[in-house]
Amino acid sequence: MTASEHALDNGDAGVHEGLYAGGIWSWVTTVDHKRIGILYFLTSLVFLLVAGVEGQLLRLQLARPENRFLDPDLYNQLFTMHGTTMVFFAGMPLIVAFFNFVVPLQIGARDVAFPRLNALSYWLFLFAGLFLYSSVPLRAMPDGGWFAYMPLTSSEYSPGLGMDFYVLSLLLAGIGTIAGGVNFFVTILNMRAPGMRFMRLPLFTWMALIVSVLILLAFPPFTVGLVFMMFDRSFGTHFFDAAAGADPVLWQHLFWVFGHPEVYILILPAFGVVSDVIPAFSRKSLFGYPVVVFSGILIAFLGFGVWVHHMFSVGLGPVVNAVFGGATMLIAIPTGIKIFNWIATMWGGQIRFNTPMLFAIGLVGSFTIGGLSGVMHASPPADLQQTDTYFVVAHFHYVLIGGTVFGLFSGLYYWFPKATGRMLSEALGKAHFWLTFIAFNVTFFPMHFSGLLGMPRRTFTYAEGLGLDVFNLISTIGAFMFTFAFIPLFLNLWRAWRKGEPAGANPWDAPTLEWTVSSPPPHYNFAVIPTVDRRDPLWHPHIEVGLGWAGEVEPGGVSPRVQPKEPPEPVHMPDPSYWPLVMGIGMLVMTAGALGSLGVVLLGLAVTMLGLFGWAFEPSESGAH
Amino acid sequence: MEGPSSTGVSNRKLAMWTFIGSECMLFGTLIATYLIYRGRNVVGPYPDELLNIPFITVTTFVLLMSSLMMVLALAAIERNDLKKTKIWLFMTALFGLIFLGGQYYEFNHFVHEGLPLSRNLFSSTFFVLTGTHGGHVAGGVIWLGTLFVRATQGKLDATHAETVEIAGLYWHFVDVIWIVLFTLIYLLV
Amino acid sequence: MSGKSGATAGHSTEPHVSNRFYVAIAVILAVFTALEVMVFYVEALAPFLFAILMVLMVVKFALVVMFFMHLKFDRPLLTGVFAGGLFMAIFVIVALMAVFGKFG
Amino acid sequence: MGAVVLQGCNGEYPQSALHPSSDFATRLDDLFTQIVWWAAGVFVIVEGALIYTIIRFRARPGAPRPKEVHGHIAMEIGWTLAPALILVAIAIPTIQTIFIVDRPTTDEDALVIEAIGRQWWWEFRYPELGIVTANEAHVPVGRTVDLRLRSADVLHSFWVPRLGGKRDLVPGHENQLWFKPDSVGVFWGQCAEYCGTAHALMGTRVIVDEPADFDAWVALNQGSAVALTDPQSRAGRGVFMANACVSCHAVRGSAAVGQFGPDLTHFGGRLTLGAGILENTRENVIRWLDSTQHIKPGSLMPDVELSDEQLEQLAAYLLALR
Ligand code: HEA
Ligand code: HEA
Ligand code: HEC
Ligand code: CUA
Ligand SMILES: [Cu+2]
Repeated sequence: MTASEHALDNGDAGVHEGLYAGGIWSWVTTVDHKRIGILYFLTSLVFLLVAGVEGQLLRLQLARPENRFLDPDLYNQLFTMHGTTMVFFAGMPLIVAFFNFVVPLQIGARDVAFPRLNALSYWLFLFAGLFLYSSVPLRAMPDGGWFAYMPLTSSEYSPGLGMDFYVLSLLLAGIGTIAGGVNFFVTILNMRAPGMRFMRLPLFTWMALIVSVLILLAFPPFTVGLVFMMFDRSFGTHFFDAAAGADPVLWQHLFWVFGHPEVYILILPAFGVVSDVIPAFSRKSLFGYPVVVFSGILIAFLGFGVWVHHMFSVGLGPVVNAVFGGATMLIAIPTGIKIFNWIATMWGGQIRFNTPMLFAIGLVGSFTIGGLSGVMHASPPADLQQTDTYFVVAHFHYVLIGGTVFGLFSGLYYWFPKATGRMLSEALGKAHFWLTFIAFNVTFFPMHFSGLLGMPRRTFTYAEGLGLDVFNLISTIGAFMFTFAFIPLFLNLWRAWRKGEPAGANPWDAPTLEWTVSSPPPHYNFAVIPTVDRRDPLWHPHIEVGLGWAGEVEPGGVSPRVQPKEPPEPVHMPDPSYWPLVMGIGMLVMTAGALGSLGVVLLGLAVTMLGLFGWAFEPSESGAH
Repeated sequence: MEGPSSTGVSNRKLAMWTFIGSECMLFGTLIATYLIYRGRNVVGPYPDELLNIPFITVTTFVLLMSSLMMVLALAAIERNDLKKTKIWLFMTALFGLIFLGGQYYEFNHFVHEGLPLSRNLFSSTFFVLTGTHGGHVAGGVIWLGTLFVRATQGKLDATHAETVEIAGLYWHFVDVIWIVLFTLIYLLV
Repeated sequence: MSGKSGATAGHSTEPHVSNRFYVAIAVILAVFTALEVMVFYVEALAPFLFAILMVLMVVKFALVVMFFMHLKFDRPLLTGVFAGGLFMAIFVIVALMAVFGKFG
Repeated sequence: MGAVVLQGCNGEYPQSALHPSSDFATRLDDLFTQIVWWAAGVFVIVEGALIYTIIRFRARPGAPRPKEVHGHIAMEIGWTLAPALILVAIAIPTIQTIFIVDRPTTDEDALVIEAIGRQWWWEFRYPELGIVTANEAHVPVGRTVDLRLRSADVLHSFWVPRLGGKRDLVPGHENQLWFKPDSVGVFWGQCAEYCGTAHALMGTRVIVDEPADFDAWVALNQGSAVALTDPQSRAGRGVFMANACVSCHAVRGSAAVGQFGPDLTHFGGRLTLGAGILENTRENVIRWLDSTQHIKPGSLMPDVELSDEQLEQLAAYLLALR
């Protein structure tokens, strides 16, 4: 029985109608999770390019020793902006874009739990990013590195507005992120279709749930750290002032208590994508589903107990280092479990090498390399030679690009047909994959060597006599290959948007709920909310089950395979609203005012309160209740 | 959009509890900082010279009692007793304001005794920790205020019991944090 | 968790607790607060100050959370969500204090 | 800058962690090598299995739908335990090494040196020998060096890879780091914690001498500045004393007692200048004095307006301070 027999083809709504109809205003006021997802996607793509160009400028400067292309201050600003943008304004929002588009569809919901809050999260992300980048024309880019260690970032050693832009922009973005965490946590717990038990959730949704929890627990400590930094800088407090009896190392703790879970925030969604893509393209359900789920939970949990591994050279003493080094190593176990289960899923399958699958396989191969260098860092004495060198830079680009970025590209190729109703070109997709894969390895593999041979990170130049010239040159060449790697991607997106082949509801013969609705999905997603009676509901009516749950059909439900063309009864959807935007603007104004004008802060507060009250007293959905 | 709930808890209530869970980390970090820095002050004034236990006991009592008012307001609206609802909401907000007044007095007193925010490590940690709590109280007072106004306009009845309940969850949480701060800051100097 | 519970969202689970009960809790809270302050002033108890205060604090905390916030009567899920956050917060406090050598 | 400083003495990789020359660095290198082998094994197994799987199970036209296998408990246990065992094998030498390298040295005969990190140069003090110098530390081969690390401003990290791993200089703390060099030579180091504009140019050198050479160096450096013989350098001293130099630099035995910049008492004996970035030659000293901010942007030593003649004289003076 193939899925095409089941999958309802609702006809092709096509790209330019339905989801995409309506003018700018309809996008500004939208509270539809799919549209917000697309806004997130496009915005973070722009930030990715900007940060990518910054990365390439770094590489250009390092192409040869004692280069004088960038002056040191500019270089320092660029790596700070590159890291900060990649993590907070490209990586995370790109992930949230996928949460937005995919999660409600995967759980059989019509929207997220709080659509207007969702819109607010988007505006705060956009405004925080724009605010950070307004430091560029003002020539006040932050230059403290993405983890902004005190006391270099105090007002004494970093006068000027640079670090204020960093602090305030991340505070603003953090509020939106925490709101998003609450939103997705509640959505996934509460809005699952009938029968969608936890052990039937698609893996991507599972990871979204775990990541929401990570956000909720990891961002508050960061927020507190940022507030301390802001107070130290602006109001003369002494949170990190050694002369006043404080300890500047506290900042490092607060940052990494957040920062390490943050890297799992960045990787787990990619793991989720891959856990959905590999089964779909192997035509075989995920091997060891419960184990893959629990290993994700374990990674997240352990992730809170390892932060000191970023501080092995601080001199915290043998006991602390041993405990945190050991805890860090433990994480290799659940991560390995995932890797092995993915391979076991492919084992015995019928593997189709479409672009999503190529990126997924690329992730398994590349992430392993990054993970293994992670384990080398996890040994505190060994790390004394590695920390703050290009060996670390190699590690984290392997996990961030070979992991997060590959995973997100995989997801992009996988869900693009769902989002637009059009197919991407496989030829261009494959070109994109191979170019990216090669460019990535050429850029970052040599950094292992340059690091071990003595190249510290965050240095705008290096001496000729160090023997680092060749490795750096190769890295720079690789970075430029990246530019070409992006060409097929953009060609592909543009071509598909203009004249891609219609996709149909389920072009990949994939097993999860999002593939039952038309592509692009209607405003209300599901004409009738389906009842789910098994994992992978579009596959295998009755299956033998090894480790997991054995299928039983719940009576009285609506089969996910039969989505009628039109909803049988009127569906109430939330109305568009501009209050989130008003509130977002208010908060932006407050943030900008915090650079030095109490009056502007108060103005922003007034606008925020206006937005809040408008929001609270606006009927949220026509005719509801 | 309030759809059916898979867990049996409404979205809003679950969201409030989720938010409270997250707030635990926020206050946890602030408290950790306070505790780590306790006793590391290098210039005075020191906490034991300034903290006024009898005074703060009174405001603590006021905040605790506001929590009682809050549950009474909830109980009232569940019975659809709108008059009582109004009264108790008002009293809760009022007690919250009294607490804030006390905090204002305390801060002011400290500043006059030579402990402005930027004075030393104690002032930094103390003001930011208790100030964050005070900010939460202030937010709660505004929230309760709007509920009170809605109640006086007759726009709040038993169908809105959950709205009051959620505001109450927030309010009690802020109270619970103060229970911890009162012990850690004032009694364990 | 499944379709069955669809419409029953809300607060129907708690038994109707009387106002007297709430007042009783509040009285306990007030008395405990008074006790805390007393303990603070009684020199003889100084060696046990920390232990006593922590116990009283935890009891007050629990009373408010269980009864005023209804966790005792509400869904276990909510207890889980709160306890999860609380547990991690305590973990971070203890771990940070340990790293800063606050436990000797 | 362009100078290839002393490349000859160091082979191709003077700043490499893979070419250890002390007990400390050797320990770290051995540990690292062990982990690399384990990682290589895992790498080969994982990538091998992956490649084999995707080739063998690629879709073939007309093939039936694959059989579902939903899991296999024994296999799950297997690939949980195997990595766990590998990690134990890594953890044991790791912890052993930690308890050696993260503890203060027990060697009573150790040579204590205080290293003070400053934006963007290093001050070295030998408290037992009464020596103060900058950017270059001389140590004898075969004797444990006990470094006491302090910061005068922001975070820095002391790192001379061939002699060992790095350790941060934290305001308000004193950190320790020790190593026993096992061969003579000039070892390159570099600040490894981002510390602001000129972080990249905060180099250092540790010069490991034969004991006799070290003693000679100590004897020389304990004394005040040498007497000047030629008129050129005497004129230079005049320029030095008449300019702002004295407010920042100390030259023992003269009126210059500034504490803000490096001690110049025996500057002429140094191999490098500007925290390891230039070879210490006459032209380079002139260039340095002429355009500090160009050579080391951000440096806290300001450009000083001097005539060419004064520059020549100053260079002669500074290089005479051996
Ligand atoms: C996507 C993000 C991501 C991910 C997933 C990881 C994963 C891991 N990271 Fe990484 N890390 C970063 C992003 C990430 N990291 C970043 C951004 C930094 C630098 C920040 C900065 O300084 O700017 C960093 C820095 C960093 C450090 C500090 C280095 C230093 O500055 O000195 C350490 C130290 O322990 C570390 C360790 C690890 C470990 C052990 C894992 C593990 O989770 C990896 C586990 C995976 C595997 C091990 C591979 C698969 C497993 C098997 C096939 C099983 C068999 C394996 C064995 C038995 C070994 N990382
Ligand atoms: C998700 C995270 C992420 C990603 C994807 C990248 C991607 C890249 N990074 Fe990354 N990097 C970080 C996160 C990331 N980085 C972090 C956290 C740091 C630490 C910062 C710090 O120390 O504070 C860092 C630091 C860092 C350094 C170290 C700087 C230093 O220590 O001195 C370097 C140096 O080579 C570098 C290079 C690159 C390069 C070449 C890429 C390439 O992959 C970029 C690829 C290129 C593009 C994405 C753009 C291509 C597009 C175009 C050119 C335009 C085409 C336009 C159209 C067609 C419209 N990065
Ligand atoms: C405002 C303080 C200041 C003044 C004035 C000053 N210097 Fe400096 N000097 C420094 C600092 C700081 C450094 C370290 C710079 C670095 O490496 O980043 C330095 C470095 C040097 C060095 C290199 C030392 C070494 O070991 O690498 C020399 C030589 C030097 N100064 C000579 C002079 C002379 C000659 C003058 C006067 C014409 C002078 N300085 C004036 C602060 C000053
Ligand atoms: Cu000093 Cu970097
Ligand atoms: Cu980490």
